[in-house]
Amino acid sequence: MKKVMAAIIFCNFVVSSAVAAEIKIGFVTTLTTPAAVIGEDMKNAVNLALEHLNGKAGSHKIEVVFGDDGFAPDTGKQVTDRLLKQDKVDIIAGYIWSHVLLASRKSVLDAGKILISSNAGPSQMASKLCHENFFSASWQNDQTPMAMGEVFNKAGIKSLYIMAPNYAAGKDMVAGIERTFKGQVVGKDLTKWGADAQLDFSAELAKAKVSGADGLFVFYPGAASGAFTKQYHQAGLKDLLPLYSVFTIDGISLPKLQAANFSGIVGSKVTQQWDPSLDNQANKKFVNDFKKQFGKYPSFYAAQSYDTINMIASAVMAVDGDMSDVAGLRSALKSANYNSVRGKYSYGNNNFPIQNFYLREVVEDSDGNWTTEVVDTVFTNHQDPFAADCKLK
Amino acid sequence: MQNILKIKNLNKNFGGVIATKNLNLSVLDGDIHAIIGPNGAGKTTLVSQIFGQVFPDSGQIFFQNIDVTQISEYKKSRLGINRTFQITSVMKSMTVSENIQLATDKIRENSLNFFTTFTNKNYVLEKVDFCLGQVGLIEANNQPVASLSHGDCRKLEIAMALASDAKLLLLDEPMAGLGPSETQEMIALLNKLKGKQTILLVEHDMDAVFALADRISVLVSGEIIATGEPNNIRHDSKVQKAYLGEA
Amino acid sequence: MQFIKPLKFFILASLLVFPILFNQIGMSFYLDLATRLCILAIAAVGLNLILGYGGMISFGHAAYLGLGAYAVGIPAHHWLYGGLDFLATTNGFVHILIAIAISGLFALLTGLICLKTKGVYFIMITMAFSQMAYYLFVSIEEYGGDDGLVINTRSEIPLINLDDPIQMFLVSFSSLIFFMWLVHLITKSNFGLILSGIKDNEARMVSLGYNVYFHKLIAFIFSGIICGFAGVLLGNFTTFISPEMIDWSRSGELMFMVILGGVATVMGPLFGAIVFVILEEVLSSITIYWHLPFGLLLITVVLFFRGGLSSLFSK
Amino acid sequence: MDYTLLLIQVLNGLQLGVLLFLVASGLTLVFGILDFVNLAHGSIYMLGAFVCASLTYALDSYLLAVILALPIIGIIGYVFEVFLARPLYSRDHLDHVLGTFGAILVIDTIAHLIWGPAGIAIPLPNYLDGQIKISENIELPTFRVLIIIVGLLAAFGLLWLVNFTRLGMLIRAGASNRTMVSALGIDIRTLFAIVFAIGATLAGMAGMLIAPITEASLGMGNNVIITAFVVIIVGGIGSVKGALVAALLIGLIDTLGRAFLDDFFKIFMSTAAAENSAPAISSMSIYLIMALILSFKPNGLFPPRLR
Repeated sequence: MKKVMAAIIFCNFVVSSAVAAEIKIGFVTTLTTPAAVIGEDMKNAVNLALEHLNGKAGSHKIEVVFGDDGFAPDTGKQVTDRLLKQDKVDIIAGYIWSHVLLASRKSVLDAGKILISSNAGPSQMASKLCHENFFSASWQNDQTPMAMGEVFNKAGIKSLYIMAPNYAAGKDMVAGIERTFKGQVVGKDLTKWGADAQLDFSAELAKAKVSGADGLFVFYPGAASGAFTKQYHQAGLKDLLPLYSVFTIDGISLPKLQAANFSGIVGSKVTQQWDPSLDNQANKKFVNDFKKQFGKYPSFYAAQSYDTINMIASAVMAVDGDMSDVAGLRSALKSANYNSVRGKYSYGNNNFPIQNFYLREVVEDSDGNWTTEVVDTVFTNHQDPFAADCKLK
Repeated sequence: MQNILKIKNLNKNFGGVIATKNLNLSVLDGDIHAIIGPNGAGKTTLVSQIFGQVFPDSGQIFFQNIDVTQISEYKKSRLGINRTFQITSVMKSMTVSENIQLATDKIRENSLNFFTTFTNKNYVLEKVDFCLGQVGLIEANNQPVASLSHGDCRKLEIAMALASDAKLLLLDEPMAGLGPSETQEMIALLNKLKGKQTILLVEHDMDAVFALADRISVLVSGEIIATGEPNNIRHDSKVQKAYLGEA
Repeated sequence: MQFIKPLKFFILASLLVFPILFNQIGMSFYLDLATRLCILAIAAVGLNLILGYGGMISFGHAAYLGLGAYAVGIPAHHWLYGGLDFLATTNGFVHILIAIAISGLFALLTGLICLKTKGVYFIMITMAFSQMAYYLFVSIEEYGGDDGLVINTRSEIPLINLDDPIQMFLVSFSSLIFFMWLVHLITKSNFGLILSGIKDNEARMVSLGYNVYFHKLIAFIFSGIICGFAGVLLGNFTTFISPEMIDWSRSGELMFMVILGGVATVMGPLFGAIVFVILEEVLSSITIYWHLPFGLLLITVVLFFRGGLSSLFSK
Repeated sequence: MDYTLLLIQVLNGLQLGVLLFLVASGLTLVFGILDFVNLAHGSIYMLGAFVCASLTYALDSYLLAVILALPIIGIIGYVFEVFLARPLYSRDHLDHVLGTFGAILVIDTIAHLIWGPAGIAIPLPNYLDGQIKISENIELPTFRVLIIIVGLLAAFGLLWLVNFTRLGMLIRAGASNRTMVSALGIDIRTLFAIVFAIGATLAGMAGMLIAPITEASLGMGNNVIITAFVVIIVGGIGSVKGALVAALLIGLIDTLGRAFLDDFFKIFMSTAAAENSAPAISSMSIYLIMALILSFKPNGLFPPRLR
């Protein structure tokens, strides 16, 4: 016991004396459980961003400490506390999952630090729980399905069957689609989520099939996406019940689906605020180098993580490395004055982005790999519907 | 003398197999009353019914004139019927003393005493010493039961039965598994109790039974075919035919 | 009959002094670690009462931790956001009372059914009930469902400020000492003697005239209440509660703390919690594959150190 | 109610049930005969899925992969028995739980190291990838029908093995009386190892059958192991027949609960409340059933006669 304690003290002194001059970013993501596939993509993108920055923001070295949330809110909160108290990071970023972010939020904000979400955008944190020190580098959960609802209206789809996991983001996605979709929702299933998520959807798909809906709208991120897509394919629903999804078919699931040859999904459409084919300098560099280094297209998680690091770097430069100047950091972040891979965007009063949403289609690229490309712009400079409920000006 | 235990017209069926058939039995207060019978005669079933682990199909059991037929096991024990088992059954991980403490009424009556080391400590410890003295295990007081020999475990069981102040003690084959010398010790021990303790003795060892019993009942195929003093039983023709003759 | 031997006293003293020392030199993280350790150790002490001393292997004790934590979270939630006025409070004593009442009631109701079964059936049915509690909280949207509930205000207790990490730690530490002492007393009492008797030979205890079912039920309720209290501390410590904390794997962790430390010993649960929490912390900060050495260690302990870690000390 | 939908859901429940049986039967054999609690049984199910996935890509054939993977899993089960299970037989259940929990952590992490965190999708040959028309308006995915058939065949095969063969007789005898089997001159250790390997193979087979539907993924074993335990507890530990009945019962309850509970709840509560509580209550249903059955039959539906 004493020895262990002594060892811990020793390690801590060594580490803390070596890194005193650096800027430390805590990055919370999922590195274990099947959802780690997302976490690794994000980690790769973060490391790529650091490489592009030469590990520096101006003259200040940046170091990223990764934390594993284990796909569970309480573990996520625990690891956030550790990053704050043990690793003494200057800023906390990351978070794939809305419920993990909601659980961890208080620790970071109570410590007076800046919190940046690289993915999760729960409605609560856009409205009554909004905070001047919290920024989203992604989107508010409802926005992407809202864009999808708009697509449905244009395409003349009258009735929908909806499936999503039963957690914060799943509920937001459902709410989002219902916000803009003008037709009728004929059925809805919320399935078990978390470390032991439900992966066999036979009962739900059978219900969807007989519901007589014009389309099936789903949200199954990460490891569940492959399982869902396969079962949709095996159930022979392709012609009966066209599939529309958000955050389900992405750079992570596409290579796997291609390896298993589910050609049915080529041509399917999704909405997103970013796409590898977006034509801007930052995006081209990011996508090319990512492909070169990791042999596949980056996912939107990767794009947002890449943005997160660049966004932080821009703020660090603005305050010239003085991380105690929280007000300075805040105004620098709020200006979004960096080269985002999604192109130029701005922040609303609740610190969520006001940005474009695109309709993307799954295609085969010139090398024969499956990817997506932009076919239409659904929303231009779209702000999330919760901004008005946030007290911030 | 009066009856301490009276059984009236007891019947028990196990899926068509008759284990107890119209059985009547009276045990007199203060007696050592033995039940003998060939294997499969229904001795164990009878003991289980008296003690409450098995309930009879019909008939009644009276203990000190109280109908205890349908009373559950632990409650019968509290009324004063105590038993030992064919296969030694003691708390092996505990000490000899603790085993006997658990058998005393003062521990049982204060079973919900959570926070103090046990009440009536002196009373209980004196009782432990007394009972261990009776069976000659006083030396083993603080030894773990696991370290005792088989014979000593059987003695411990008798000591536990004594500690419980049982009015009726059911001894289910106390000589089972004992060597010749240990059997002699056990007989001597039970002899010491003769007259002080009512005992219902179920036993295979005929020498032991005839040396100890005041009265003997013979059980064959679930029925009592004879009850009487050892000498009468020894010379009873029915018994000789059904049991001793074949043994 | 000595409650604490010198070596053990030394360990307890270190557990008290070092975290505070670390905190004073700016390493507040270790204070948090020690607080978490104390809280989990209390739950392990509670579980040990029935698992170690009573031989009832409960695989569902995380449910009581959860119930205790929700007993803080739900009143605090209503206090902040309105609704259910009779519940809305931040008074710590009320939280503790609710936790004790609810966990006691849950133990009573489930115990009535669980204690009819034995062995592995008992293990599984206790797990089934805790899973039901898990899904119950998942289904209550008002309290966050799957996403959990952020506890915005800690329990208020006169003279004590739980927002101060040192006070939070001291409260947890002294509660741990109190419950270790309490369980020690119980196991040395008549009731404790009877409980050990039941663990050893249930049939014999019945024939000695003990109402075994009733005594087991009492121990089961006691154990649940201790874990419920630990839950109150846990809720105040993490300021967040989610159904995930009730999941069967958490019950498993509690069990492992007890077995790792050594069942039916006063210090066992504490040793188990110390080793568990520190290993988890040290290993997981080294590698995300920390489950591998951790698993190997568990297997090694089982195969080669029978009787858990406290058997190493008692020699 | 729509009877076509009901029938489809019953078939879906049947499919879940037979998969549960494959996992639970091995568990109940090992539990009933060896008196060994094996939490790591689910990890073997997961290994079955991963090994099959790797082989499918290596051999370019799902069927060949399954045929080759089955004996591999059997051998893994045998090795597991010799090194971890055997030394623990004489210990109590607590040690079994702790040791095999350690094994879960080790096996899962090794799988993470070998196959990475991403699941592996298994492509099916075309003739298994379509749908079968069962009647005018009932269509089921071919592969799910195949699972039901294979699962039922395995179930009846196992029942036949246990009830009508010499090995089965020894297994049943070993469950009730170890010394007697030893007295017959049978090496009880080999018998136990064979039982263990059979159990592992069945669990691995379940993993291979589910993988083309849900992918081979980390943690899939831990999801199934608890449900499998519920199955053997409800069925009665050691009873293969009980495991079959309970697996089908629980498969049906789980599937039908997911399918119809929200519509049922909507009868007496608001739509929003029904949509929120139905998923949780249906997940709870199997535990409710277990608690209910155990409170009336504390040793399960088919308690073994001798223990």
